[in-house]
Amino acid sequence: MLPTDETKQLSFNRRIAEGDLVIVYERHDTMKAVKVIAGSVLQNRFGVYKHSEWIGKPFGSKALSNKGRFIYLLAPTPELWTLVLNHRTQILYIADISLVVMYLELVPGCVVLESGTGSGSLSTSLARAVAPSGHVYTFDFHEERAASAREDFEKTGLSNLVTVGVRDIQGEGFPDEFIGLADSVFLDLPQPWLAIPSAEKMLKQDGVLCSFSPCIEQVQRSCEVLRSSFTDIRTFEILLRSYDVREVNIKDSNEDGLVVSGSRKRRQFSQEDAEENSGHQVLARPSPEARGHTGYLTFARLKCL
Amino acid sequence: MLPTDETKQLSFNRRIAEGDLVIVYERHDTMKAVKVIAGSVLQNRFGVYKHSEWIGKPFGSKALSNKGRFIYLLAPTPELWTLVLNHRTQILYIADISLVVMYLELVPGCVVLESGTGSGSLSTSLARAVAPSGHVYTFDFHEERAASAREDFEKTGLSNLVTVGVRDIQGEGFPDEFIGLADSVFLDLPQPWLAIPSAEKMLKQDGVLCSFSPCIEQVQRSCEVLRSSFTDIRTFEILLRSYDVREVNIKDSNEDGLVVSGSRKRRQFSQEDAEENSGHQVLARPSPEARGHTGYLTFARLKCL
Amino acid sequence: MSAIARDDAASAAEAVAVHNARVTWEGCSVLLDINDGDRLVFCRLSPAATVKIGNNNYSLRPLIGCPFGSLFQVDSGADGPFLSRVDPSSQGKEVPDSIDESKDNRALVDNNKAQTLTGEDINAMRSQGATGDEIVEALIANSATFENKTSFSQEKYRLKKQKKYAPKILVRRPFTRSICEAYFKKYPHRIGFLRVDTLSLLLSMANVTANSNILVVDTLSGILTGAVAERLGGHGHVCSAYMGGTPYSLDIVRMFNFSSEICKRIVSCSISDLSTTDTANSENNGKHVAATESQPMTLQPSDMEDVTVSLEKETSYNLTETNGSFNLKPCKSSKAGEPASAEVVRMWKESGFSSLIIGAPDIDPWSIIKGLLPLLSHSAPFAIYHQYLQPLATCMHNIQQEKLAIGLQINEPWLREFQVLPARTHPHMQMSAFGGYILSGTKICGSAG
Amino acid sequence: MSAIARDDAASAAEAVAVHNARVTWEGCSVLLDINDGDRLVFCRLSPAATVKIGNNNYSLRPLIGCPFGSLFQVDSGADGPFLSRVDPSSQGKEVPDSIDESKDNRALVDNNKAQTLTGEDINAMRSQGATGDEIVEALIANSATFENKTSFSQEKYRLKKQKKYAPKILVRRPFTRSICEAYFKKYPHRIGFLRVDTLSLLLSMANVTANSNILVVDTLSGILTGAVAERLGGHGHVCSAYMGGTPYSLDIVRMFNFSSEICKRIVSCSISDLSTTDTANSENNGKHVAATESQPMTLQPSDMEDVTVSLEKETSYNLTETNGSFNLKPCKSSKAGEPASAEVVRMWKESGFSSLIIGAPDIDPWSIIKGLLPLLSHSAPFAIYHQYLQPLATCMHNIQQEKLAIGLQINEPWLREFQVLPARTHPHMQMSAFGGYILSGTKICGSAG
Repeated sequence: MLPTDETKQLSFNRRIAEGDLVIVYERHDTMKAVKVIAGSVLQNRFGVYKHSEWIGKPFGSKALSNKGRFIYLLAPTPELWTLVLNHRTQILYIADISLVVMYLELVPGCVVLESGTGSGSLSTSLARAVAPSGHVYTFDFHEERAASAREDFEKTGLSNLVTVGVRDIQGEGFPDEFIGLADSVFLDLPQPWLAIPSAEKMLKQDGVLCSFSPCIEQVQRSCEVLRSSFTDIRTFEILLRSYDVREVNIKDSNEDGLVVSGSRKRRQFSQEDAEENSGHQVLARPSPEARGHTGYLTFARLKCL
Repeated sequence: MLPTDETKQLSFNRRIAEGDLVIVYERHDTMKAVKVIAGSVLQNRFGVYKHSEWIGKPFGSKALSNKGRFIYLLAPTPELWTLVLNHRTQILYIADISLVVMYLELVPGCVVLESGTGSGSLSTSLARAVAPSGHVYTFDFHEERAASAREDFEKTGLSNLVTVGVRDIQGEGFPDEFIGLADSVFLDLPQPWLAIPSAEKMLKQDGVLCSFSPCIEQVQRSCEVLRSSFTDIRTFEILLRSYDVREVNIKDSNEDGLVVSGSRKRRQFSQEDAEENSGHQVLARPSPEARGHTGYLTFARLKCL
Repeated sequence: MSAIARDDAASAAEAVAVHNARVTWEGCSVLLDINDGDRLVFCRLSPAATVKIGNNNYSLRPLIGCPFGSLFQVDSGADGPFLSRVDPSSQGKEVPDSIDESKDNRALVDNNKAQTLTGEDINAMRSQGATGDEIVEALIANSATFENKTSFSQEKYRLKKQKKYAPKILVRRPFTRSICEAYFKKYPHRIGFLRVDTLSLLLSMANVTANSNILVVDTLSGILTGAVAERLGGHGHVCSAYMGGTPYSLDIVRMFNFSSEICKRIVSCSISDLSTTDTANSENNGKHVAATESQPMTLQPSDMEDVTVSLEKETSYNLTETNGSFNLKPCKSSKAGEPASAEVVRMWKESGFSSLIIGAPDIDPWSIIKGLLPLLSHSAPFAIYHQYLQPLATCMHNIQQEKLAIGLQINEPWLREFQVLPARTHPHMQMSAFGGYILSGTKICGSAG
Repeated sequence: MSAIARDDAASAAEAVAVHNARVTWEGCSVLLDINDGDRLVFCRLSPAATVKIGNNNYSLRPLIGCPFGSLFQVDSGADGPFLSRVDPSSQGKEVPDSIDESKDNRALVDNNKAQTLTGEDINAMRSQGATGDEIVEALIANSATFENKTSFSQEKYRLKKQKKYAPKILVRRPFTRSICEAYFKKYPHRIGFLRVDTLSLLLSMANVTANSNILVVDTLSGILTGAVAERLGGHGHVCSAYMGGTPYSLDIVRMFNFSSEICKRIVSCSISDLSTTDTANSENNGKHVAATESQPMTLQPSDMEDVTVSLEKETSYNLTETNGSFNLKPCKSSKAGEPASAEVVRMWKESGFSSLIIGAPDIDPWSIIKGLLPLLSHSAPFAIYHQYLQPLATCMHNIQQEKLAIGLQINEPWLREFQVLPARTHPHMQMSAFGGYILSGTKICGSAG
């Protein structure tokens, strides 16, 4: 997924090849990750697509089904991956992810610790930020979840940047070998306050911790614990509002009905009048339904000694 | 302020008279309530305005200062009053007020209890909603605050609709004479949970209580207490975003620089080019700074027996 | 103030008896909230009226004379299941007090084998007169996994079964609050996506209060007109102005329990009739309109409106049209929306309207308001609702350029609801992200006045 | 994984030493946060550099070699007051643990008589070598009203006095996060009101990562360019494209501590040079641009930038311009923004850019992007920041009509900060209500490619 491997870099000359991961785009809300295998096919409600026909095409191309319906074949990015990955847990989305990466001050070469791994949605973006020389060490309590995450990082080509461990971070803390080596720590745990003392030990001075929690009580307890060794403690919430763009017909009101005062002449208002005075405009308005809450993001910086 | 008195109703023929309360409008953020007294003057940075020149003008007229600068003389409304009243406490603004009036299901004739009175910002809107036959009984702990509020209701002509009492509602509860008579109760108290058992006794069945609190801990404690005798417990937060409208110059990019490919001819990009290609458009964008929080509004409905 | 206060309060309470009634009556309109908002049904109570829940039709007769806010459940009787009022004292807490952190759901496998009670067993219980609550308890007792669930999951399980086997029907008072919320949930397009907080702002910004004359342009099925009429309480008028020859639908006004006194104050008038300066002519016009219109909108069919709402997106919503109940008297709302009398039109022309609210999302706001501002009294406030920002921005700019009003503002309310539960407090995970925009201002006394 | 993990981590940590340095050095850029955000000052550390706080100039020499995140205070020495590092172990709790609900401020009258210590007394203490903290304690001891205040008010009083008499200076690392926040607070117009969360979204949406070639149109003083360069870490290129003959200012890039390796990867190029299909010509063009431009923008004056911020609206902000310190070596950023070499331009033309970010609020987005999309590789993502919705809506519509890209979305981030304190948790009472809009999408492979 990342251009660390030069042959995978986007380019006018880059062609889809056997073994590539492609994002099959039907609509903005219907996408799927597919590994290209010459003999394989993709089947959806629009028909059957042969992988062999995809090979050799540039990324971003259309592909046709046997019924003539088309999809687009996109190069994977962490953003697209977040939309297609298997949800093993509640995942983080682009707004939270982007703020986390920015506030954790991640740059190439950083070492970052994460728990839990969950569905690996954030890990992918963490890896992108610390590539090519940094590393993400991510831990999950669940053996199977960790295994699935490892498979995913293999599939997306990130396994050289992300190491998945199985560990109960709330109970045991992070492994001692990371003491003082972490530039940043990210916690997404039901009782984050239990893991904070360990996170503190892992961080370099002035390193940043982030804790993601859906409930305010979790934030309250975490902040209480943070105040002893951390500074610059800040809690945020971020939402993303999306807008629908469409060509709308906002009619001019019937001038007759409005303006001709005192005159006895009056035409019946008809649909035709409306059309006559109408103006089609391209307008945007917020989408009516949205994610109302994901979680609170609490950031804190380790005090310098 | 309210059209209960027919002579005070807005009309094309209504003229400003001695003793009227007018809202002097300089700009949308510079307004002032003034009582018209024939011999009096208003002085501001734009000069001196004689009240005597206002008398006989329609509301909504311009008035000129001795320096020729003008202001507008508006008829008072609860919304304008909220913008000009003396802040004796943190006040409620239009968004919270409107939601409270709607969710308390106030209609003409209702009896509503309120504590604390504060600066009387909400009381004014409660009175508007229950006029002409209903009544607002509002209580404040502070003797002086209650007295100032009474003066204000006198000034705005609402004293026949609002009665101000001095009482520690958290400590003593509402007076027993209102038991079972209140259509709605509004609480804006530091420890609202202390007043909820009394509010419960005052309400008619299916009557609605609202508690306004800035901190989530107050909401948490109130909700715990509410759950025993109330139903339909709902907590909201409402903010108002305002938009700035202006004529903006969004330049078309310099077509030369963008499109002429392969050509050796290239003009220097200059300011004139930009002006030439420019389009002045009327556009709106959110005002950058806003009130980020006022308080949480918790509504609850008394269970029916 | 005690003695006087008591008298005042008591007499005030009496005066508002009908408009603010707290007990249902035969012929009154109610909003049935089935299973905590899953379904929302407007109906008019009569001995013959019924509501369909699941596969059964239930008579609404038991609902007549109960307090608004009463809760009903399904009981089994000799003549089959019927609606019976839940004893409020038996109502338990709505939610568990704390989460049990020690258990989690890892060990649970959710397959159908966890439940040993079959559909046939349940039907048998039913025919033997078991109540819904008893069936739910039996289901829990026969669940192999229930005991191992966290208390949070147990509660979820109970609620799911309760909704299916022991539905609860809450009798809500049809007030602007509940009506607007019901439509916003189920048929937002009918009310132009007008959210209840936005509506509340329109009413404030237009200074709606008793003894006013409020001009509205309401293409939102009458929600605006109804909300204004509720606030007027029969004092003053709301005039639903329309362009062309046909008044806009006021369907939603029928959902309110308006007395005839209030209905009489809801009138329609064409904008051209309001705009003619010749009052003698306008008198004729008023009659002319009344004569040429087929029917005021309020006499249309659709007597019971089923605003079925489900949290699952997939569920199909079907509008139940039940006949018979609505035409029973007292159908007080039938007079709402009649043509404005010549007398009242003349009064408006002489005095001007107290304020103006426009809710007409398909029409360019500037093209409407430029003709209506002259009809407002000096210093009258106005508020325009719209779903798009750009037309309001242009409208505001034009009003400014022509110096017709001051205090112009475009606002957008942002409303958020919270879950407040011990250790689980957070904003709702889904929200209505958009309540529309409002342009408001105050008309000034200029050349246009 | 323990042993290997440790080695990996250690070597990774070494590799990033300069870019991710955690200790200041002579010549490095720092962001001084004075009194918890009241003032924000960028400066370059040198033995000669000073910062003015109150009426005194303080040498920045003590700051050289301290960890980022260190806190400094004013101490009195033989040669007058100087900055000295606060012992972290002595730092107290930031806030009181609970509110004292039993006291209130009713009895307090706030007049000047409450304080018996005069200005002269304080000056006398100062000249006798009293520390700021000692002066604050003396002020509290001599306050007639302090004891009667609630603990919350006591804390407020202490804080106010502390800011005046015992200012605290926090040495912040100039990273995209802190730089963007500082400009947004003090000079939002310089960065086109680009909020830090919006910037973070642009970087995600444009898939910015090492080994990429990112095209930016950055009229936001270089904040975009700098943020991209920080993420690239010296691997790949960021190309700041400009219209006409003059590159856009990259002033803000100087605020970062970029190594020369990173600076070399920040280049400028005119859009016309990128758009020519004749690569032979473009080589000349590249040189031509370099020759005709007076200076890359990065060599402008204004070496120390005082982003003074105060919570009181009334305070006037003045930009302190201090000379002398910035021209001292090693001024590593000076190479940032040089003209793109012919070689790299040819590479971009052959391969296409990895992605595109546009931050040019004064220019119509469609008029820019229609010319730039062909320069992007197939399937490359792009993101456009703008302050107005309507131009982005039109742009999105046009891109759709011409089938240039898919996955088009207009988003607006909504960011809220909270006060989390015992019994006093709530969102901040003031918020930035607007972070701008973003149009994003993915270029598809069509006729235009």
